[in-house]
Amino acid sequence: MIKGWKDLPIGGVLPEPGTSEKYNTGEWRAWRPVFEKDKCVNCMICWVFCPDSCILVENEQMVGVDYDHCKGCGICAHECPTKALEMKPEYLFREED
Amino acid sequence: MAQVNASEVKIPPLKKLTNYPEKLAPGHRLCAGCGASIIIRQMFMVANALGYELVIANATGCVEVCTTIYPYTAWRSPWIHNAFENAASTIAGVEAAYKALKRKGKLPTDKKIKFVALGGDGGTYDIGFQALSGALERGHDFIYVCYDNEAYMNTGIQRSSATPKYANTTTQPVGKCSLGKPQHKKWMPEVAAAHGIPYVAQVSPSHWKDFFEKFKKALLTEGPSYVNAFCVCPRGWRSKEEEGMTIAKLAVETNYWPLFEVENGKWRITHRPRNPKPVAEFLRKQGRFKHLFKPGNEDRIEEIQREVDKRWDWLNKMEELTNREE
Amino acid sequence: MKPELIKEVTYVPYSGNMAAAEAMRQINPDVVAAYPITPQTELMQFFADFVANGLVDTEYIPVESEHSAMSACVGAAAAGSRSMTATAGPGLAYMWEILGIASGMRLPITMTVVNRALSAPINIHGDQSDMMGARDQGWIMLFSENAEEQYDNLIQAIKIAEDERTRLPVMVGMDGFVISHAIERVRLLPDKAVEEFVGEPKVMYSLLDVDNPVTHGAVAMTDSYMEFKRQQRDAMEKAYKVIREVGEAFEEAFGKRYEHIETYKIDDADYVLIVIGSAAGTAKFVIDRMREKGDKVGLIKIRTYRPFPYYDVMDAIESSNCKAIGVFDRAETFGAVGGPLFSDIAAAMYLRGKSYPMIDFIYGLGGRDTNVNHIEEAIDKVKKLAAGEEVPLTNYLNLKE
Amino acid sequence: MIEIRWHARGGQGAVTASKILASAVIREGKYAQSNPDYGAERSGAPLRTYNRVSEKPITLHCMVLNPDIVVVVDPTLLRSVPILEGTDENAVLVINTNKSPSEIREKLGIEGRKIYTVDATKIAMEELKRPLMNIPMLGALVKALNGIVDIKTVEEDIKKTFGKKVSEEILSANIKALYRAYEEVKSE
Repeated sequence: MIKGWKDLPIGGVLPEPGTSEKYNTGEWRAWRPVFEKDKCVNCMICWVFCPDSCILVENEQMVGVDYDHCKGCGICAHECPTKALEMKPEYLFREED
Repeated sequence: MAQVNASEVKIPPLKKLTNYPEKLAPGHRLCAGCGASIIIRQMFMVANALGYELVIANATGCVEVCTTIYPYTAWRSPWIHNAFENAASTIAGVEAAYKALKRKGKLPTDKKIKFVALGGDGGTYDIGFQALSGALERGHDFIYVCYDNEAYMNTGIQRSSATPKYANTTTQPVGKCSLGKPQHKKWMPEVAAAHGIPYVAQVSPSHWKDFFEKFKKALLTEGPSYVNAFCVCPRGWRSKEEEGMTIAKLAVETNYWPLFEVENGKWRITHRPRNPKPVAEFLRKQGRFKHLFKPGNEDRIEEIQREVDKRWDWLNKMEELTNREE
Repeated sequence: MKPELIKEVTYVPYSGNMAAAEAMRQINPDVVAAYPITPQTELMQFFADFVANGLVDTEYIPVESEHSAMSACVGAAAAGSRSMTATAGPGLAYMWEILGIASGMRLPITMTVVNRALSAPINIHGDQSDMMGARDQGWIMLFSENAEEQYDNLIQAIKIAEDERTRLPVMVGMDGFVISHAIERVRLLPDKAVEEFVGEPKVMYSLLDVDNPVTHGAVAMTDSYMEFKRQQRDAMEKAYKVIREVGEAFEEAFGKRYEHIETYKIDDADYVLIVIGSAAGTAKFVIDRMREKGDKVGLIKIRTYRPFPYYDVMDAIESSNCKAIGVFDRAETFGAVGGPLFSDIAAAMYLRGKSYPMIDFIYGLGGRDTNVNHIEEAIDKVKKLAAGEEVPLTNYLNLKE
Repeated sequence: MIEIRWHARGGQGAVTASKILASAVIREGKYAQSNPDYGAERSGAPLRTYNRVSEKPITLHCMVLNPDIVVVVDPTLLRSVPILEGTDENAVLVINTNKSPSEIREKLGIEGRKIYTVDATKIAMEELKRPLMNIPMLGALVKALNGIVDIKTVEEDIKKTFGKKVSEEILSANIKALYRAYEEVKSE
């Protein structure tokens, strides 16, 4: 994945922004925040507190969680005033390899 | 640029802020429940709303290490890491370059750019203290943001001068002859304020409205600002990941982490808990203070309470003193 | 815009510090961050005076330490600006951590080092242990014999550092006091000519290009760190060529030749001295005198110390009639054979599969005077060595026994 | 090449005078050096500073060991420092004293060597109202240099060196002191 020394930009510069998106930290998750749209009032408390930029919002509406990157800390569910997010064990959702 | 009246600049409601791009991309490798990335995201929320581009110099530490593991970067803003102790002098160089190049007409003039130095408490209170003090004294146009998680977390929970008394750390651990760190925490924002800089604030991401207002003021301030941000560290504090913001709220509501600002020499407490809770409620949530709750150590908790009260009183006096009508 | 002060080639009575400051004025860097330290202090005072009187467009940061001076230069260079600083001895030592960062991040920073001894005991005078101590930090290193060379080298350093093939920081050393504080005749170039020679800096990966945000100084783990070090080796190898090209361009523009090494009466020399810095000048004087007596002594002066000009040195030695070599080191390498230059010359011989008799002279530490008599004494030892007599490998000059 | 060694005390301006001499020589298209022997001493401590003057480029970068000319700025140094060190019989001494060259020769027991004396202290007190003997001693030295550098060039250099730093009055007092010493210096 990392190129040979002749092909890397000099000095360890990363010229392209936000490439960490390609790195899947969702793998780390033991608990999964499950979103129930019906209970959500779009207060965006989950969004303002998420440490991993994983609350998906479209047109000012909370639409779900970025499971590719969510590490399952549970802050969103813990702080949600309407219990629209609930933490459930990850194994319930992952297929066995 | 003329000084802008901060009260005239309104930050839109949260919903509106979701329309701006995330400048801290997901996929960084900070711990689950890390407070630092919440602080950084909230900084960007304000900068986005006000149309500022942030150029960031990051001290060595958790954030630096976890956001830029080659060949990945979580940053969608210009970002530089130089060393542990020199975020303030690095950003001073960047800011100087900006001034010089702008004066020479080599940069576009339509961009609103603000320079931010970002460091943990180790890189701020301790090893970066000299560079920070120098940069504040010289008056560079920048914001220094310290995400204070009260120990060297990147390297495994070593004590810093930001570590509170009796916290358990790996370099001053609890043992038969030790109850953890023997000294109280340094009052860093007060030290920053003693430089006579235009703006100093202490914030907590749990109180995001207060955070937004203060970061807005820092953005609008010409010259140096210092922002001390409460940063939960579930791993270092041995606290529950999901309770990060709850603990942060408790830090504020117990007056352990008073929210205040110093604006052009005027001290102001920005949030007064109606009935401050005992500090024990804040301490109890964290494994680093577990030993204090064993029988016989009650007076130690009282001692921490007295330190909290002392600082709170001191801040109240400063507020009174600096706002008195002559 | 800064005014044009010097319109034609001018000869002036300048100290090394004045010459270096004048070069900085003419280069007109975007950012200068510096901290005063003897014997560099005067240099920064001259430059601060230029700033105070609008003779440069520079953003000048009077930092609180050398560590911050180099840190700010790193920030400024990453922001796409041309940044410079200057220091000496302990100041360079205090910068040490950031030296490797500047070169590792491939930032073309240019710095004068007024060579000074390192503590302890504390000593403010000239020797080269500061730069020798920093020699593995990935900086291109040039040394000057006198004030005019410092001026010329500094102007060339900008082009060397900023070349796309190098993108490496450059430090240019001159001996403390003996050069920095002594007045000599210095040839100054016109402001315009210097401006044209150094040209506009080529901006790469600027932090100030907010539309194309870049990350500088990322973590490189075990899977990529070595690749970046390999790149630095490559850049340093290319710097050898770049320095030569810039030297040629300088000669074309201003008529004075600069090469990696300078030789003096080497062609028929039986005895070869190898010297860095101001003592090379004294050695030239002694060589003239020795030749009057019939002793054929020649000199190799090292201008480029990193990248080390192994082949130039060996070509020069082999072009002579060399019977023995005396290497002069103005720095110690405790626990190694001879001084740092001695090791480099030994490596150069190895590369050619040659083995000339060679001894080392440690001289001038902490500003200890090295005069005509001491160099004559050294040449006597080299002659003895050539004659097959036993001479110690490492010799201290002008030492109280 | 002529090598010069100055003896003075810190604060008497000898380093400045030696710089002005080098500067003037260089302005005339010749070569010169001025290299102070800096220590950690402060005002009042004995110091040495050196000049080299030549028609040809100078490459020597070391202290002056065998001066052709020795300048003694402060008469109280005559006995306390070895002013004759490294000199031979052909050396020239330029001494600040109210005595004549022969009186000094006798007093110090100096053999050979050409001696110039000038009462630089008196000139300084009269012209500058302060014991700043550097410029008068420079005037005397220029005479001893016997045409190597023109006194007018030295005057120009003093103006250039002091021009912005001192008042017109002090500047002209210095120039006057320079010329007085140049005229009043006696030799044998």
